[in-house]
Amino acid sequence: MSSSHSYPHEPTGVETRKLGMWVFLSTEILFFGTLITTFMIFKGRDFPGIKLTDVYDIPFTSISSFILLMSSLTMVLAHNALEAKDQEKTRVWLLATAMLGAVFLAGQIYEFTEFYHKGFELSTNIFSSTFYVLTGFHGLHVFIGVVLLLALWGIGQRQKGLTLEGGMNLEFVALYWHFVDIVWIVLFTVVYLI
Amino acid sequence: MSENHIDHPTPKKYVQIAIVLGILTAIEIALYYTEDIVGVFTDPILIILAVGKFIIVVGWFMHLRFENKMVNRFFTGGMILALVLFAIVMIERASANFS
Amino acid sequence: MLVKKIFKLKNLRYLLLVFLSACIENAPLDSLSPEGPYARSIDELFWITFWIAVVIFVIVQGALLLSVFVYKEKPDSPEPKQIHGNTKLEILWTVIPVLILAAIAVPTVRTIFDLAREPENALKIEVIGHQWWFEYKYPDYGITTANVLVIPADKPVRLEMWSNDVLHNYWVPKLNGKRYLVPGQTTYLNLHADSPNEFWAQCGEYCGLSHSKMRGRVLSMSQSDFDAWVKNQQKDATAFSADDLSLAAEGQQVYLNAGCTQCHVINGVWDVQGDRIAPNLTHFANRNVFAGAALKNNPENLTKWLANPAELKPGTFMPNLELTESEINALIAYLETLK
Amino acid sequence: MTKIIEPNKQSNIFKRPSSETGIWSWITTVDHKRIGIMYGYAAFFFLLIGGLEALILRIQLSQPDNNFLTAAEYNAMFTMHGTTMIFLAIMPISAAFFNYLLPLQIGARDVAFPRLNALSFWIFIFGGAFLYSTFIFGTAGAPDGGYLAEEVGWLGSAPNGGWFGYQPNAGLKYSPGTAMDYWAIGLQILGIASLISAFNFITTIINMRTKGMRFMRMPVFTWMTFAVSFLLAFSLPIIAIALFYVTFDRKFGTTFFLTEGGGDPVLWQHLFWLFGHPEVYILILPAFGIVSEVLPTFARKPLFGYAAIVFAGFGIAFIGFGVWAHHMFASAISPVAQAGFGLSTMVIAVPTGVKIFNWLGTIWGGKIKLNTPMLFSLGFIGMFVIGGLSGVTHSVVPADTQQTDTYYIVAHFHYVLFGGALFGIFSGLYYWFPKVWGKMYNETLGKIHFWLMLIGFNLTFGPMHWLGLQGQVRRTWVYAEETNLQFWNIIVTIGAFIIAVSIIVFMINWIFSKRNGEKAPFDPWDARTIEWTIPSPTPVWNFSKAPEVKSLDDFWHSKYDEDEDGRAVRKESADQMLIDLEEEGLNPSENIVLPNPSYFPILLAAGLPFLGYAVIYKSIPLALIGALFLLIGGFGWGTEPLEEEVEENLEHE
Ligand code: HEA
Ligand code: HEA
Ligand code: HEC
Ligand code: CUA
Ligand SMILES: [Cu+2]
Repeated sequence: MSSSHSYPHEPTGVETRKLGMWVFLSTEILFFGTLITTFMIFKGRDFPGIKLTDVYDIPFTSISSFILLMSSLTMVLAHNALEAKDQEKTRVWLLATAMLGAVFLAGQIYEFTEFYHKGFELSTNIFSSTFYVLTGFHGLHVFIGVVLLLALWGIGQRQKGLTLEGGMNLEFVALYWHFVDIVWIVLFTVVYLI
Repeated sequence: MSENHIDHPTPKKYVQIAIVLGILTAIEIALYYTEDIVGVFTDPILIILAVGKFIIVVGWFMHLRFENKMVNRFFTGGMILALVLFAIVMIERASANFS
Repeated sequence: MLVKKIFKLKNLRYLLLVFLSACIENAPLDSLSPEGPYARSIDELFWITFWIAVVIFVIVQGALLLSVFVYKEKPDSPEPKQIHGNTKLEILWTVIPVLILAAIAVPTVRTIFDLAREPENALKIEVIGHQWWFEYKYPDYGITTANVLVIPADKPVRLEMWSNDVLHNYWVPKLNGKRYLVPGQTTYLNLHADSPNEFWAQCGEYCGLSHSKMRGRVLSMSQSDFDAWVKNQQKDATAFSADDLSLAAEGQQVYLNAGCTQCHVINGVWDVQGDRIAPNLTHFANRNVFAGAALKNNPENLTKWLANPAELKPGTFMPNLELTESEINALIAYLETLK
Repeated sequence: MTKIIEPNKQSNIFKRPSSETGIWSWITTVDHKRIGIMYGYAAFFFLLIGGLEALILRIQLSQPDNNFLTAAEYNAMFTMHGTTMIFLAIMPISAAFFNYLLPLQIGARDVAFPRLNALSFWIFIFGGAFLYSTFIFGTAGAPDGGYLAEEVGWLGSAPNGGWFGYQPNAGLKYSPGTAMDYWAIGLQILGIASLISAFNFITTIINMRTKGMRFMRMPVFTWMTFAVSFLLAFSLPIIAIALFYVTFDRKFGTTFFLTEGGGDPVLWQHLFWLFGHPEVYILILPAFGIVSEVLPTFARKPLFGYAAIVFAGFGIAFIGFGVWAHHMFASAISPVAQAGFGLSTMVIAVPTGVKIFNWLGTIWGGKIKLNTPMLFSLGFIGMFVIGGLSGVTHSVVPADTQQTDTYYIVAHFHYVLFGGALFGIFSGLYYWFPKVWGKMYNETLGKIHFWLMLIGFNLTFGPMHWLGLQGQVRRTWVYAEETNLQFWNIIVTIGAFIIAVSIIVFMINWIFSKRNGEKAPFDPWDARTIEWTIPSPTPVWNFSKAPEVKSLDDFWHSKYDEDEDGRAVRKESADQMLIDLEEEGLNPSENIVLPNPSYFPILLAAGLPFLGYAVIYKSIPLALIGALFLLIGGFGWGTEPLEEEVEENLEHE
């Protein structure tokens, strides 16, 4: 062991960055929890004006939800490929994940513009405000995720390729990505289906 | 680094899980369109399905099942805390007297 | 014997009060001198808790000071024994506080529900919060008034409250605790005064620039006086005829022409009915205070008020209407006729 | 041979910062000790500002119907006083302690993410500066349709909605102008800083403990840091979202909290206090930790009931999440909710009591040295109990409906915040002074500070109990002469000035001792925890080699045995051991790698205020500037390794 390692790290055996990410995700629960709670509280109230159910396009949202769900699969496959030290496959799956995420985002932008044209604007009423802030906040997360994935893909192009150690590693981003996906699992049900 | 990486499932397993997730999603959408059939149970079933998908992704794709228990506790703790607190807020707000 | 008597808890309490109120003869917002059953039940609960807290306080501070005095480092003090803890003690000082708190919790919960219950045969009054004054409506009698709440003595009153703008908090310390006035939601508060008297009220919740000047009065009166008051309130103001040359009649003209009617209502003088953003002035002269009870109702204050309301109540919604001195005098003469 | 490895200076794209002294070395530092010191000074500066605001409040209140301030100025002053004290003074002072001490107490070289740590600090600085820039750029005025007799001066053009910004009063209609925007966005930025440090501390404690530092061997201060980080991590997200709503309401026409658009003002109260109550434990738990270090040291006894104190701390943190609505007893909540929250609030007294009694158990039977840190810790117990007990009288809901929104509440929270948190903090400042500066503070001045502060404090906040019960309402610019409150108000004002004098004494002591104080011995207090096994002032590399811990209070046990009575007996080898330790600490035998300084934390942080201004003034260019900062900072950060490349170089040697 080189001298610089004379400090013991990780008595728990969990890599520090990954641990940090888990802590971060735990607090994300509270972020989304607050948003969902607000949404639910107002969903149950009656207030005149245009409602969410007036603008929904469930088939469309179902497809984009499915796309996001599948991006979790490609993500985990990328992770798996990296564990198998297959750089090539890792990059392919990474790019696939980023693309699926981008498609989801495009879908969301389309959906927002559609709603907007139906007169459902951010400040139209409490339903529209809670809707846009909640799903928009999620969209922002997806966007950051796509950026991270592309950055990883870029790093992977360089000679040394990706590793599971150090730096902004794949596992770290993968956790984030899956989390963004599970949030949507909840949102899809709470916002659209119920 | 951590030795438990070894037990991770195979790609095949992951694809199977994804298929299950897809089927659950299909059931959800079907339920939405057939609300009259299941009636008052629609919403609870939808919620249970969502929770199921949630647990599958967290457990398998995020490997929480294989993770150190410190991490597990932290995440589940945050989850439970959020559920309890926000449930109270929702119930309290639902009982307000609006004029 | 005497010593024992002096040290009886009750006396001690009065001693404490005497000491504390050495410089205070009369504090109209005093929350420790209840004058009605609701406030009294709160007061009792408070004193129970207070004395329990005092006992705990004495024990803890006593132990603290004692340890310091006894175990202060002295030249010959030995090295202390290295004690790491004691499970029995831990259990003891967990369980005892739990018991004490349980003892406080029982009457607390009971009082919460007692105070919240709607009393039978209560007179209903609506309280509406405005920046920065309270409006009162008596739905049973068709009365709208402001600032001074008139209630029958020795009879429960049920207030139904909401706010027209921001949060306010209605508080008559001698009759009950506080309750918020919330826009869009209704809250309730019961009042009950033992006997005819005048009480102070104050807005508790910070509500903007003139929050400190959002005060009020509660006047409790005997049933017969109250009935008479109701009768009088239901009357319209008598309008002066156009050819009346008295100062008050001139004031009425100013009132009608200077723009006051945009915001104020005087029943019988201006035919527009319904709610306005400002206090109803029909029986203005009957109220001993005005402008959120921040000012005594006298010509001097009225002059200042009409000359520049914002000077007295920063942020107020009543504008400076640039009235001349003679217009003001006329208005005051008129307002004084509004009995 | 000592060799501190300087990692390669020309990293890929940007040149690494390389100065070791001077202002740049501080700006680019990622060393937890330097960051801690900067946190401390910045927070103390804000404490002075907040105190100055309090003095201005007190001058206004010294007479009934006073007009030293206008209403607008008064409202701005109390809002800024509360906000400053809580978010810019006490929280960051606690962060200063965490930063400086946490790695030392668990035997680590630094925190888990040193650059994130620097980022937190700079975000805090920019957040504070942003909030205070309201005095220059902010505007405030009468509500829509209202009138003011005079212009709002610069003093009044600060946020004026109270530190809990109740809606809708703090909304655009009733608080026009930009001042409340500064408040909402300023708190948002400050929240990000705290959230980041919470992640950092949690990971540090879980993953950076040295050999043998099991959880149940960690010093109590570390435990409390852990609990506070949990509280931060789980409560800040809630207020962050709520502040988003406020900003949206004010800037983009939404109606989350406005009845007119179907919103709900009471929801804001829930969201604020869901954060706000955990927040008050965020403020007090660090002090609990400090006191738990100071008492055993100066009583020369181990902490009584270590495990109980640790669990009680977590009990408080946990129950602290379930009591928020006790701030809403008079609000529009049902009697069932009142009863439920009243009971849960009472329960908090139990774990707190456990702590108090264990502290008493610690000093009981000890050999108590009454120096300044100890005096402050003892004062802490005495004063905190008063505040805690008045807290219990609030939990009696009907009684609280009389007390709420009066000075009785103001008395309660100053007893716990000042008599609790601040006394604990002063205790810690004196206690670790020798460790940080390598000098001793002046004991006489310290004692003068303590006694003046104790007297001033009680004169200030003691009578407030009475004033509140006599009907003086909070946040009132003037009170009527007929309410007969003037006498005690004058006393209160005098008390506040005595506190100010005591703080000046403290500052003189600090400045003088830091420059000319006696050189601190290696282990001045005969202390118990491992941060005292390293030389004072702490060398940049902390421990010259990773320590190994065999028990709780490891350092003490290496100095003392127990005789058959259980009394401590100094080992014969102790003196030599100390000499060896110092020698070793100053001359590490191994190569030491320190994390590199970096420009990027401050660059990244500098983007946030621009984004804030961009939202307030709806300006795209400002947003682009802010985004540019974030981009450069983020990119540089991502491509600049912390220390890995050096490690690799070493391995090839
Ligand atoms: C450091 C901060 C701090 C701490 C530690 C506390 C501690 C407590 N607080 Fe306090 N509180 C505030 C800061 C704090 N508070 C602030 C800032 C506000 C006002 C916010 C605002 O409106 O601006 C506030 C307001 C506040 C309210 C709302 C009042 C109102 O606005 O109407 C209530 C109500 O229940 C309350 C209760 C308590 C209780 C029960 C505790 C308990 O934790 C205290 C427990 C301690 C003890 C009880 C003493 C020691 C125990 C023993 C010796 C054991 C034996 C005791 C018994 C059996 C009783 N607090
Ligand atoms: C930790 C928190 C903390 C601390 C330490 C203090 C300290 C003080 N507070 Fe604080 N206070 C709050 C937190 C705190 N406060 C909060 C949260 C509120 C609620 C706000 C709201 O309602 O929204 C409040 C409200 C509040 C009010 C009620 C205002 C109102 O409701 O209208 C009052 C009134 O007296 C007051 C007084 C004081 C005083 C006199 C001090 C003194 O102890 C201050 C002592 C410090 C000094 C005197 C500084 C020394 C200054 C110098 C030596 C000058 C040198 C200066 C330079 C060189 C620049 N405070
Ligand atoms: C734009 C609205 C407006 C106009 C115009 C206006 N007022 Fe007012 N007035 C108010 C409001 C609002 C209050 C309550 C202010 C407060 O107490 O904070 C008030 C209060 C008063 C009061 C005290 C009432 C009470 O019982 O507290 C008097 C008297 C009064 N106005 C007289 C007048 C007269 C006379 C005029 C015309 C010359 C006038 N007002 C014009 C809005 C107006
Ligand atoms: Cu209304 Cu304060
Ligand atoms: Cu609280």
